[in-house]
Amino acid sequence: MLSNDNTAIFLCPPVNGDSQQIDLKDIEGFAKDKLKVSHVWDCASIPVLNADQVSKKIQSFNITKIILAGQKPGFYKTVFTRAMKLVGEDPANVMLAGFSEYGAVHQSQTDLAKAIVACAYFDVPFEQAIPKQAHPARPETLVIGGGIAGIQAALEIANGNQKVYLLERTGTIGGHMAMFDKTFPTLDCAACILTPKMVEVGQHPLIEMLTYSELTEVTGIPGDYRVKINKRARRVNLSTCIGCGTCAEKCPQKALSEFDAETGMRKAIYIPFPQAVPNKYLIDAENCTYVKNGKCGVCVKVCPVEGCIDLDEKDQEIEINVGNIVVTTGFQTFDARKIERYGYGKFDNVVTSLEFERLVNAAGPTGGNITLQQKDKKGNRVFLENGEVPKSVGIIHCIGSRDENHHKYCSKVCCMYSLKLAHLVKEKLPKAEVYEYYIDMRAFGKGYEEFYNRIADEGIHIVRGRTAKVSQENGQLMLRSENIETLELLEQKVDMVVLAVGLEPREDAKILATKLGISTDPDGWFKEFNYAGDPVGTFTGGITIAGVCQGPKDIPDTVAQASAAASSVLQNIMKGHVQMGLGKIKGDDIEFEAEKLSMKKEVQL
Amino acid sequence: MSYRVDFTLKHDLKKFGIHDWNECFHCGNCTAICPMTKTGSLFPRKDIRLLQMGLKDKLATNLDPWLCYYCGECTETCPRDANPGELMMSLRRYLTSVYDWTGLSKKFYTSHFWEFGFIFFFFCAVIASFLIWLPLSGNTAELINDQGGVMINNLVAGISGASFVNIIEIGDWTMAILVAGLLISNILHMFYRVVIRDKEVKVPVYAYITEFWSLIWQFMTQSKFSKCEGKTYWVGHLLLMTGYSIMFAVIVVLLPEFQIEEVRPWYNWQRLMGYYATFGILFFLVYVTISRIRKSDWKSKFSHPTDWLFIVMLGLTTITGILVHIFRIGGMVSATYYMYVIHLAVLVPMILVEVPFSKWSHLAYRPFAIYFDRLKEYSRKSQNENKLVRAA
Amino acid sequence: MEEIRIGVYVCWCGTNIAKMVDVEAVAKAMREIPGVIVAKDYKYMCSDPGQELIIQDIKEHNLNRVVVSACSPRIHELTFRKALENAGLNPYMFEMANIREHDSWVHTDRAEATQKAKALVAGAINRVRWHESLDKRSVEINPATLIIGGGIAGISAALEIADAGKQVYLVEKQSQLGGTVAKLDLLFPHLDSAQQLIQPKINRAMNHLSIQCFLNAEIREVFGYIGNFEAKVYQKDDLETEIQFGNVIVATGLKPFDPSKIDQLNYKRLPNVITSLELEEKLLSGNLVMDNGKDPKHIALIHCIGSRNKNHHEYCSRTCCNTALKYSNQIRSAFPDAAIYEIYSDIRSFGKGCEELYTHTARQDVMFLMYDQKGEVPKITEARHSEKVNMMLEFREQLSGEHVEVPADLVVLMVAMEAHENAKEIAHAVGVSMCGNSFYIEKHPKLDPVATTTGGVYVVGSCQSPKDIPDSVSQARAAAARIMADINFGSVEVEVTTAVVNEDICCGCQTCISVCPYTAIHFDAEKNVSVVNEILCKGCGTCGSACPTGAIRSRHFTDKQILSQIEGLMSMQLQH
Amino acid sequence: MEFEPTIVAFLCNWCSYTGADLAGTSRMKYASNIRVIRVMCSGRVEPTFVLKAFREGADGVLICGCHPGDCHYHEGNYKCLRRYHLLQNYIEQMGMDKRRLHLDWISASEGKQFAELVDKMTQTIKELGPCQVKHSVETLT
Repeated sequence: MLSNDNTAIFLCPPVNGDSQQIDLKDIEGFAKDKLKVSHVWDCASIPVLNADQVSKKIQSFNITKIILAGQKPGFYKTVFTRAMKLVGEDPANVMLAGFSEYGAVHQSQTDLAKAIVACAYFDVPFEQAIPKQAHPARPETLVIGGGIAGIQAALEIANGNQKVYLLERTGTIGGHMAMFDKTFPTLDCAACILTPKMVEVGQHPLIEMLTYSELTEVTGIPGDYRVKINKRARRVNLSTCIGCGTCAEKCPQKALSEFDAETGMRKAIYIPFPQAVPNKYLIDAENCTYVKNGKCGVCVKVCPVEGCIDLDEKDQEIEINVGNIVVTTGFQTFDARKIERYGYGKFDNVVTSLEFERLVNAAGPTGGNITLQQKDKKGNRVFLENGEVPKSVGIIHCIGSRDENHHKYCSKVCCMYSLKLAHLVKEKLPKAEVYEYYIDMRAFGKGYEEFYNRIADEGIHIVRGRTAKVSQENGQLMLRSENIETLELLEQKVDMVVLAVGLEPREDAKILATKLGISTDPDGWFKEFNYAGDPVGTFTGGITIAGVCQGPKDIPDTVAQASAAASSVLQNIMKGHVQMGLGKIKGDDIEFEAEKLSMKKEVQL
Repeated sequence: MSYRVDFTLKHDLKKFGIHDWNECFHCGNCTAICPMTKTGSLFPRKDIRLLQMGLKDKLATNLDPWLCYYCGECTETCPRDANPGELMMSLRRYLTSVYDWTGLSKKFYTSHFWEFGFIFFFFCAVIASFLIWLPLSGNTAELINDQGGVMINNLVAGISGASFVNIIEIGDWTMAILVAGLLISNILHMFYRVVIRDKEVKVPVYAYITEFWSLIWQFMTQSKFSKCEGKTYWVGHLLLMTGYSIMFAVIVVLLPEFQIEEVRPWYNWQRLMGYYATFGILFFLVYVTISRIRKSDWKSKFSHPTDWLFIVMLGLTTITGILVHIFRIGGMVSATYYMYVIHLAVLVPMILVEVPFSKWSHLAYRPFAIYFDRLKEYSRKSQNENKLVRAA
Repeated sequence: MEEIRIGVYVCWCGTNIAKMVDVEAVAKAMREIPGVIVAKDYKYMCSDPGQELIIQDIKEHNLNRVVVSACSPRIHELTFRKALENAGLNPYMFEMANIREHDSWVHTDRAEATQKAKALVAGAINRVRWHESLDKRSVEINPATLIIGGGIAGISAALEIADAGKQVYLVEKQSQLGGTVAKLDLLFPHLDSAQQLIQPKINRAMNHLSIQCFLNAEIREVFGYIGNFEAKVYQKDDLETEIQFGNVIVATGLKPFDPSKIDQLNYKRLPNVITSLELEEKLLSGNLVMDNGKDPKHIALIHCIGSRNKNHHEYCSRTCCNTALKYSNQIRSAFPDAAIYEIYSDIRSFGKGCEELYTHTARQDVMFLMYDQKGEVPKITEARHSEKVNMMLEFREQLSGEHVEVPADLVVLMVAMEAHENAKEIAHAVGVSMCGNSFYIEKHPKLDPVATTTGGVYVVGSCQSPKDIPDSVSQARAAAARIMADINFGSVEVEVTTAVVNEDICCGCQTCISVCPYTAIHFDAEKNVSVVNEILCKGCGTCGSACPTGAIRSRHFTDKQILSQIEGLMSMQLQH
Repeated sequence: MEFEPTIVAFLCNWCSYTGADLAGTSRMKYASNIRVIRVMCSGRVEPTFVLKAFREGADGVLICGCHPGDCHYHEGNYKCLRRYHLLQNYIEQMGMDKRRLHLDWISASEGKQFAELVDKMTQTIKELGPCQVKHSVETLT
């Protein structure tokens, strides 16, 4: 057992922006009473926290080991290592007990924080001190969200010969990636590389797709979850629909197409896009005349398959049992209306990047022609295939991201997709002038910087300096910005403005997190078990997260994470059991285990 | 020419109210949202940059802060909560101290002891100078004129009305000359630092004349203000500026016509001018005080101690002035007298501190800054043209 | 011989192909070619209805060969082979003509592109005539895994697989596990302890029952194929261990760029110019001082040293910005009054929590100065004696447009990440390809970021491209997932396009044996013929082209097939 | 009308074919005279293939493989190189300009280089004029 007198615990107040949720007084009491550490000091009480002051303290109390306890104590560490070195002690004996490293942020998690301190005190790695409580694991897995992350995770697990349920909210899998035109930096067309995977999912004997369905309730324990799922009424029979499209042809009711980011129209009975999986039609109850008024039913009359369309179908609740759950629910884009000065929703031809993505897509509403926006008879904004072509396009980065007034975080992908969009404009309209307005160009991935250099050589005006506002003058849009590198004030007139909107957690992410018993971080993304060590685990056993729902990321990182999440699942299945999540384990038990392990170590020594 | 970055400058400038300089990551939003910016004057970002890097010389010879009217849009839309608008405000304080060759301005901005000491000294000096003369004696009824008002120039015993006005007039002129001298010398100093010392600038003589109209125009109308949003503020500012100028003219140049024994009818020009000036100043004061208390807009969110001092001094001066007027019309002799002394005791230090050394000075600096800026721009343009001609 | 009945399908790929190639004309021209029973064009051949079209036609018209002219076979060959299989046809009775990547996307004249498409499709039709049925083979998977590189990626992958109860061989070049992470003090963005992260993992790996660690060890050659590899592990003292395994994970990590290549940094000449990893050592040991033992008062961090510059590495090293921000916080902790300068070109703090770290760092009174990393790096010189500091940095500051001098006592160079010097040897040993900058090439940059074109070989972590810890760990576990899935499945299918010897023609000259890079051919002395070991053969075809008698055929790349393809290609030229 | 040559190209699957694909995905533009045949390795390219191409009317033949040392099959590209020199001598002796046969190295990341190579080769062959092999063979037989 360590001599208590040689160990000091320094309490580190939270750094900038972290709200002080765990009371350091509680930790102090714990350290003094329970761990019997007599030297417990609050860093805030040291007037000048520099190496001299700390080394005086170390010397006068004969300290040989220091534990820094707090939300992010690493920000305090270097002064202590320096001080230890100054007095000739081993700097490696400065240990961190960071509460937020293992998700202890709320007052209610004070016990967990105490356990983290105890582990540092007993010199036992926290993860090893978590008592092992294994539950037998069912071999089935539920993947929530059918975007690229969900597809990848499902395939990975199913290829390991295990049953997977793939739950998807919309009528098709594919997610956001299916909406994109090309993918940076290689410019593969997104559909070309994604659709084979979607087809593979559709054909895989071990994957059961639950499309147009939503999760309603999760009960049970890790390894044996009972999941209630609401299968929304598709009103078209999945097994008999032959996807001929006659129904949509005759359907009288039009609606904005979600898949086209509302830049185009679809019918009330529709297929989200031509390569959808399952390639079957569905009825949008909100717009269907029959569902609303009880009159119409044209689709039923024209459908060549008897009984395929059932306009009176009701939602259906099913229950499945799974051992593991992978959450891959993705993101939504920032609502550009929130920043009025960019004129989204006010001026025609100020579009979001997702809308523009559909506009340049060969399968989009204009067949890939970039055209200016028009209003149809009903006042809906539409893009027509033979519409007027913009002569100049401005792309503004960081809309809603890196902004204290909106999202503080960086959305990670916008710089690159903006460069890609600029390239696509130039490719389709070689005479058009393209302007990019950025703050920092974040071209970080493999081949990204090379891509950036290439785009810069294509004659695109890349301006450092975020545009401040968009106004309309004589039918053109005017962007006012500062070119920071040339120190010029620019007032650039363009025909079209693309807002590079950031990514944000889905509206219902919090609700889903509550249902699953996983936590979210202050920005609303799902919280991983450990930032560096376990970026896909959660505090709930048998539940892993992957893709953008954990934090913004690009496709390769999403895919890698999805596979990593699948790895946890496969490992659990192969072992035959699932560990109880940290969220359900008492701080006291961890503390007890840590003490036990440290004794064992002493004995071994 | 290369500049040495200086880590300490921003710490030195803290007392001028500068804070939050570090948040800025130079997205350029503030410059682009500001309606007053153009190539060549890219504030506030460029100024934040000079401050962050500690390029003191560049900062001190910079005219940008004067071109900002603090509409607050930059601060409102700043993605980093860096508050560039307030930074410009603080830089104006700093520049005021830079232009002031006496060094008093810096002392007033950075030390309460100096500022309050100075004010207190002149407050006492005015009171004391009245104590030298014996106050009110004899029959107060004699001091009521035909209109029932107090004959203000005869309040001091032993001094005739005419000579009292003379004494005050001499005092006024002395003060005006002193203050104007200080201010003009500061403006000359500013001119020297900003235009003369800038090696890159060569202004042809005729430009001084052709650009002079902008100085006059700006001073009279504060027209640049209207480019910013918030018309009320511009109206307030215009009212204050005109009111103040009128009041200044009335008490210095036209004192014998103003401080007279009879009470003229309300529609008489001198009373109307007085009312207009009082209203203008009062309107502005109320507006500013309310917004500063409510912190309703960006420019009112952060108040340097000197901002409040200015409001309080000007308020006191105005209120005591109004009271003198009321008491006098009401025929309250001793009240008029004491209030008059207090009025002067507040007015004198206020003028001495604020006009050449503090807040008021920007009334002069701002139009001059615009003037100098136009001169510099003129020089830049003509140099560029020369270059082009040569290149051709 | 059976009658040849070929179905030809020309894909529009939306407008990707149809815009530049007259797909209807191509289909029409193909109908003229003998043996072609149907020739159709369709919007998306790869879509479900597209594949259904082929399947229907096979059944209806009794087709026995199929040609799809669409995108690159590297993308959809497997998709269509599967479709053929679903229609009951041997998947190898199929050929693809690439009229997108090699035609519509790279040409600008519609007539020329259409003509070329016709030629390519005609070539494919001629080739497919000679295709023969090949039977798929599947092999058992050896459940053991070899992991090369014992850094955070290698260890994470090893623990992942070993925790599932499967054997792992972990080979590390150094004398201990941990790699770069073991040299770090704190981790961005939360400044968690690197040692507290890595040491328990090292301990667990070293003591894990299912992990056999080889330290001071290297792999020089790997034999075999997916599921059944074998190799020797060479350790110090000529210790050799033979191991068998089913999969390989390469996680060899990175090495720092050597800044002495950039003259004006004066690295190695000025003692207080250090690299980021050298600073890390100082931070870890608490010895954060100048060479004279005194505390530095002005510390400058220069970003992008060796990165984002075509003279060195064009790529961005991805982690240096965040690392530099971390350093600023650490230096601020040690020296509350020191002047800290971050000399950067773009702050790339893009990860979760990293922008917040940037904001926080800015508030720590750090001076950010921007330079143009494509131009010259700041010039570091010794300061004049009259100065209170050691060194002076000079460069053009971009945000102010001024030339500036920055005083410094200590300069930290944020050096680029490079591929390891022995990356090339390992690439050869395991059979992965490398990009121009020596990072390994993954199978697909987006959808298959950890697999390689060699079955059973995976690349993870910074050897694939610079990466931070969470991304490396994710990749490591992604590879583990793939391997565990294979192990769980028990077997994988292997390529059947190997070489085969026609013993009747073989003259026993043994030329093939000398050219085979995989020693997959041996000589049967009794019969006096060469024999191919189809398990070891990787189907490169070198033997086939060397064989003087034509006895060795490369399956699916036979002489007949290729010569016919040439004929087909040229036949369309006649109309030109 | 300007002479438009036909060039048959043999690209190895691992480096050069991928490089050519990259040129495509990156939408780089090059001359349309080239007709690509995929082989697993440049080492698979037999002299017969080259001669057959000329016999069938090709005006030029291009062979591309991985850079030396990068061959997916270790050393197939070296074998191709050796054969290439011999073949060049051979066709020269047959009375053809040896520039009609060209070998170059294209890696998977060199889409741009591939596009440039094709343009250069096309230009060279254009300058050389049509190849007479096919014509001669046909008149002889």
